[in-house]
Amino acid sequence: MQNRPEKLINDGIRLDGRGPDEIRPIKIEAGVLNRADGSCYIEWGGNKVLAAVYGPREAHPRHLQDSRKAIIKYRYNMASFSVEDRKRPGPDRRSVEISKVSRDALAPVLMLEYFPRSSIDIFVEILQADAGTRTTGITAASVALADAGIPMKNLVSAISVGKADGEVILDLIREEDNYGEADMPVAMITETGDITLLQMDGRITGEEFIKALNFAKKGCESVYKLQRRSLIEKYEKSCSD
Amino acid sequence: MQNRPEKLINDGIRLDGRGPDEIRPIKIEAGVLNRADGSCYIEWGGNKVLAAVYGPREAHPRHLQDSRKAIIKYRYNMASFSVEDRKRPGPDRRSVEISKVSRDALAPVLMLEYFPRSSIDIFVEILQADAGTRTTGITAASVALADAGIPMKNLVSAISVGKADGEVILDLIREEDNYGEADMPVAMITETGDITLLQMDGRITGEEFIKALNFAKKGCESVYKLQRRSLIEKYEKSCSD
Amino acid sequence: MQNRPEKLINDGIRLDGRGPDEIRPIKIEAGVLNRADGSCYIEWGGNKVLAAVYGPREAHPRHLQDSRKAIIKYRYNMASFSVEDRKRPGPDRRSVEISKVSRDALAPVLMLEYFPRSSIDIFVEILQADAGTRTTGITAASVALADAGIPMKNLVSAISVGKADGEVILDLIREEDNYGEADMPVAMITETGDITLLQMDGRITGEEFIKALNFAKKGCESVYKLQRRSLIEKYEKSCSD
Amino acid sequence: MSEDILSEVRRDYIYRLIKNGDRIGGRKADEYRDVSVEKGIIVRAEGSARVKIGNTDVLAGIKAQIGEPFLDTPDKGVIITNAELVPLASPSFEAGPPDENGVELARVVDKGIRGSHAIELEKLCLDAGSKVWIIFIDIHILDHDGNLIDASALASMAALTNTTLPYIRYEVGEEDEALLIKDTPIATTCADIGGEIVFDPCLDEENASNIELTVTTNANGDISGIQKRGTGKIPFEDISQIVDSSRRLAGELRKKL
Amino acid sequence: MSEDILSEVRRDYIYRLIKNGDRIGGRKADEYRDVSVEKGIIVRAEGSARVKIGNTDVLAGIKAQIGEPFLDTPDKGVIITNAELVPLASPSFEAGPPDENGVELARVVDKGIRGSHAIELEKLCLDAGSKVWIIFIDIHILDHDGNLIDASALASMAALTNTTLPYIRYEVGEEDEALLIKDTPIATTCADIGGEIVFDPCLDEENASNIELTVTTNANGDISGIQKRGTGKIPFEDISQIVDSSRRLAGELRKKL
Amino acid sequence: MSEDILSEVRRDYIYRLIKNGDRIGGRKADEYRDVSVEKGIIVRAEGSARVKIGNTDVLAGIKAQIGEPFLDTPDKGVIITNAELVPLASPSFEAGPPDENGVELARVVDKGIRGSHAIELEKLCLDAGSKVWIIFIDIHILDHDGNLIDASALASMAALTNTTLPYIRYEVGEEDEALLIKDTPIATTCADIGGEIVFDPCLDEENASNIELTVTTNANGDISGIQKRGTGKIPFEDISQIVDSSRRLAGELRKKL
Repeated sequence: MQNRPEKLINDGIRLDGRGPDEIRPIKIEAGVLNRADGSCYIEWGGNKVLAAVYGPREAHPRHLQDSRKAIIKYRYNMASFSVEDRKRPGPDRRSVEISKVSRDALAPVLMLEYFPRSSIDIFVEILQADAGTRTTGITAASVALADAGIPMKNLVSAISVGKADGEVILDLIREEDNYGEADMPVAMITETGDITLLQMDGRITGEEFIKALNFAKKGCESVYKLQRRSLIEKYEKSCSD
Repeated sequence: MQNRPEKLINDGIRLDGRGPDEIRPIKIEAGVLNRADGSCYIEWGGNKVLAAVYGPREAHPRHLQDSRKAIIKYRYNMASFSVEDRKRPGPDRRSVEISKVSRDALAPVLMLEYFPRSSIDIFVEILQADAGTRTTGITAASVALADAGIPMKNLVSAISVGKADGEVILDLIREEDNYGEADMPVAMITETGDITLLQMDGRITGEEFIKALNFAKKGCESVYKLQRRSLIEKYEKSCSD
Repeated sequence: MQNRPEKLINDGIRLDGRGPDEIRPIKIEAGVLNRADGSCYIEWGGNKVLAAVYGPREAHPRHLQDSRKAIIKYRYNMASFSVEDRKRPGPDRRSVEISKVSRDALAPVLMLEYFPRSSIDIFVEILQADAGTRTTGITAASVALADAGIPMKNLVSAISVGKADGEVILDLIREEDNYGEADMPVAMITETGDITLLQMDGRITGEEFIKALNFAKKGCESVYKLQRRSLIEKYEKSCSD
Repeated sequence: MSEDILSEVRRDYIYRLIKNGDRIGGRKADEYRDVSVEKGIIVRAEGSARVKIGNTDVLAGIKAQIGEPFLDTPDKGVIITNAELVPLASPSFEAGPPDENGVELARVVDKGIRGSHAIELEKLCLDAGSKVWIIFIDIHILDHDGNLIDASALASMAALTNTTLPYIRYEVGEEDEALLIKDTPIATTCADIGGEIVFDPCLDEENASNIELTVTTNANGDISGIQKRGTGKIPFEDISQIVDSSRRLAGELRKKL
Repeated sequence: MSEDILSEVRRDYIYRLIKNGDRIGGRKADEYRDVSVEKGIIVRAEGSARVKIGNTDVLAGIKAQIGEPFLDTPDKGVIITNAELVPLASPSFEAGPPDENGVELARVVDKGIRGSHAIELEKLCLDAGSKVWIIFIDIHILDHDGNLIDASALASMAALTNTTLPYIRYEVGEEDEALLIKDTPIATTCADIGGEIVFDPCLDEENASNIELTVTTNANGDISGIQKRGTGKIPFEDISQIVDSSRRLAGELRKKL
Repeated sequence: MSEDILSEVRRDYIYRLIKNGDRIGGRKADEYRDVSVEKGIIVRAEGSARVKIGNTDVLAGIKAQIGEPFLDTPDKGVIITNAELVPLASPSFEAGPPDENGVELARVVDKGIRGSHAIELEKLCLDAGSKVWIIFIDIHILDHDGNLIDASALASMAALTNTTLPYIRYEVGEEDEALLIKDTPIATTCADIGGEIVFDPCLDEENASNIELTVTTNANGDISGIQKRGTGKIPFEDISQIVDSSRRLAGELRKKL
């Protein structure tokens, strides 16, 4: 429906006024839901994402149980009204893949062997989408896991990098995602520098790839600080309640 | 396809010649099927409805079992050829809702705690439809439950009331349902006056609502007599066999 | 899309040059897959069919287990690209029926009582289709069962007969199947003369039926020899490895 | 467990009866239970019929719609046959989309009608390539005491002979027209019980048998469908005699239409 | 097991409280928890609203599309209401297509709006028989602490009053237009707990009750929807008083729109 | 249980081998098993290829249809990639719609082709907004011994280079035309086993690893797809060396096309 803007980047300035390696405004709030064991709400640019964690609880159906460790379930779900053209409810191939890679992005930091036969269930709802929903989801899920008190070695932070109008850019918006040349979501354990999610759609040169990866690292570091701060605020608030 | 008749009610006389609070001819026969534990066939105006009951039998899959009482399953199903525009086989949202409220309409009279871990399965097939199929189904299911020898405190009787051409009417036909202002199915335990199903679609005033409710009560009383008679006939027949 | 050839049979000669009771070239190879317990690949005219057998292995889900004997699962599946108009992946009514009758065609020769609570799983993939895929599949599955070392009383051999341009013919090709008058797949235990699959689509006289049945018997005898030879070749090859 | 034992006892009983040349209800090997055909009972359908064979009870309804033809047969109407083995009819039927038994039942009935050319599909074409009659044959099993295929096929044919195409409702003609029926395929089913062939098996007999053969024959004796079912095998030489009996019994059933 | 005991203890507690004329949180029998309505929070949607009733949290979004009308109402637009009881909102919700509770929730909200004629479907027709607005009301439950129907119905109405039809995006007009709302149906739900009627039951109260009644009333006091839920029964004579209370409470909730 | 122990033993064995700089079959860390590509084996398909990498065996078939373009790309053809992990190929595959592994496999192949612009979608447009070629890439796994993605991606590209669009059959042209291929993206996959990176992991190696990285590179060395799989993590500094090896190995595999 919408037409492609003539230029996505103008003299190094992007459509929303950012430079190539700047991130959008991000607001993270931990512990926003009552029913869930842990939760997190993030507004990240035009994205509005809610994550909830239930567990560790008995895994069911029983044949899914692992006698040596907890299993993780991860469900990435877009609300029907989160995108311009209404999304039909229910999983599609894209959300199945995103759920899988997001689950694997969080697995490395979870002490799963503490909870045999259990399930740690992570639900991510995309209420409004503006590019980078899977990385926003992982970022929110990581905070929600901490909020639920699930034993973790570290937080996982995630952000998208990519390429538009020939330039490597950090934290794509919708237009850059739709009309740009490449999109590369990355999740990291910032403290150790380990990568837990890496995907790339589109086409880039080897050099651009390295540059993008470094942008992502820098971005994840910023995200990590906001995640930590949200947990501190939650803790302080719960103490003062 | 069909056009709305100019008037649904003419000088207090409805399209099929009835007055506002008259019910259609009803024929109830208990024990019409061989395989089922209990059954009932009803012709109610243009409705032809068959109900069968199986159970109490072991509830399966096992995770549905309740260790304190029997569960009830209720499946309302329209035959493809029961309506003018062929109905696709299988449940739709309407039949899912009707099955739920019908099940709950019968629950109050069943001694479920007698049969822990069991299931009482009720199947209602609408072979021909002419408005009021859910109430016909509940009425038939109630007789089929008695025919199956399931311990019951009472029979449940059901009928639809509503509003057409500005008048409150009892036991709607298809045209009144399609082109009228409101449809209100009601199920009752006639002997105690307790209501076990109450729904209303459409729009009515508070006064009309009270009037409709009283019509329904009167209607249910008539239905109750026919239900009892069908069971007596079945009993007499089985004695003389 | 394609048009019907003016004549399917010309002076007793069929479109591919065969006489009425001749079979197409058939190549059978046993033991072609590594992962499966037994397997077989057949090229039969324009058909390319792969069969694999797994088992006896524990039947699951558990409620399918039979405490007295093994169950057989049979899945006939057409690859999307096996036919001119792409087939949507997944079972349709035709493949459900074929799977059922094929399973029953093999059941008589299997010593199922040797393996209580087990499952013998047969998977048949039609990679390219040119009429007679179900009989090619049964023929391949029979060899794959033997290759898997499943105890069998006999091999089952299968072939299609039918009628086109008024003549009874053996081993139909696609055009004869599409535009002919009748198609009759038959499976037999050649050594005993017992029939284990018999279906007929179309219309034939009683006399034609008897003639077709005799054609089928003759055809199955030829197929049986090729099945045996493929197993001998496999055995010799495995000895020389 | 007790159910298993019970069914084994029942199987043995049936088996011994038949071995002695006897049958439940005293029937002969090639004798059908009472057959009744009641047409036109569903006014909402374009055609309908209820068939009872003994305690087996089947209702078939015909609905007609206007729709597009298949791409490869632009000048032909469409027949779609569907069977609902609703759980009301038997404790062994489950709710949900048709399982393999339901699919097979519908397909055997469908192929018998189609093979016989009972309905001229060309006559169902209103506008080649764009507008044809789509005829739905919906089979609803009400009570299952064996031999569902014969009852379903008979109910379907009876319903078709009772069908009027609603030209007026669909605004494609000025008069409704009866559906033209050119042949009357009849399915007859036999079961092999311990080597004996009995026709019209009741449910207990079906459970005691591991092989059934359905043969559909036409008014002139042609065959328009065969289906072997079950995990058993049939001796080659038995087939032609079964077909002959099927043809004769179909002749009797045909009179009920 | 421990969960069973816990829930029984909780039920008993609720029951005793209410028998003593008391309620969790000190509410009166006909008193709602805090209700907040926040509109227009999803810019991607044509309309949206988030409603909190106590800890219950529901988001409704409206999407509009151009499509074909139903065959039997060629001159009317279409409303489709759908509820997602996503597992994020409650440990008792499971992923997958809506179960009977989700279906009932959506249908009760839908019928309340439809019955009230809040939206004139004729006004949604762009070209009779071929082109109408299809309005999707999507209800997304975020946090479940009971009384989902009232929260969902309120969120849906609030979102509709906040909806602008995207004429420009669909190239069917030169200006976007606010959706015209002609009435404001409000659903109010009560539960019977040990014979006492309490409105706006929280989740623990719902679990202690086996009967709920939802009544949807309009600005002028008319009723545009009733739904009894649960396995219990309601004395005939109680009904009219419940309807009166519903009407009064709806008046208060309506002010939040 | 015994299966669990067996697989642990196998994992340990693989692990020790690799720690000693060795591999099953004596391969080097960046050495592929034997790779064979056989094109054009399914005449019913518009294009096809069978690829074996060691014991892994994959068949890809291309079907073309005429259809409507997507609304937001009216002047472009459509590519749809689907993978069938049929239970014939592995005891761990189950019948039914693709699970998350099947979905991921198809999407990784699809995105590699799409990202590389190997197929000019504009060239597949016959009539903007109404008529375009829809190209189905169907991947059929026949035997699973690890590294399905590389085999599937190679089979898909080989099948595409073997594809002729059936203009005549669809009556949209007077001659069939070979599908134009502008680049040859090649996927290469490595696994991390105890900190060592090995390419083309066989099934036992995959089971001993908890991290795999697939990199798709083009003829000129550009990257057109990356996918990390598995529950492990990759040190930041390892990535660029993996990409370099991938590029080099892709060059060798490309010669097989």
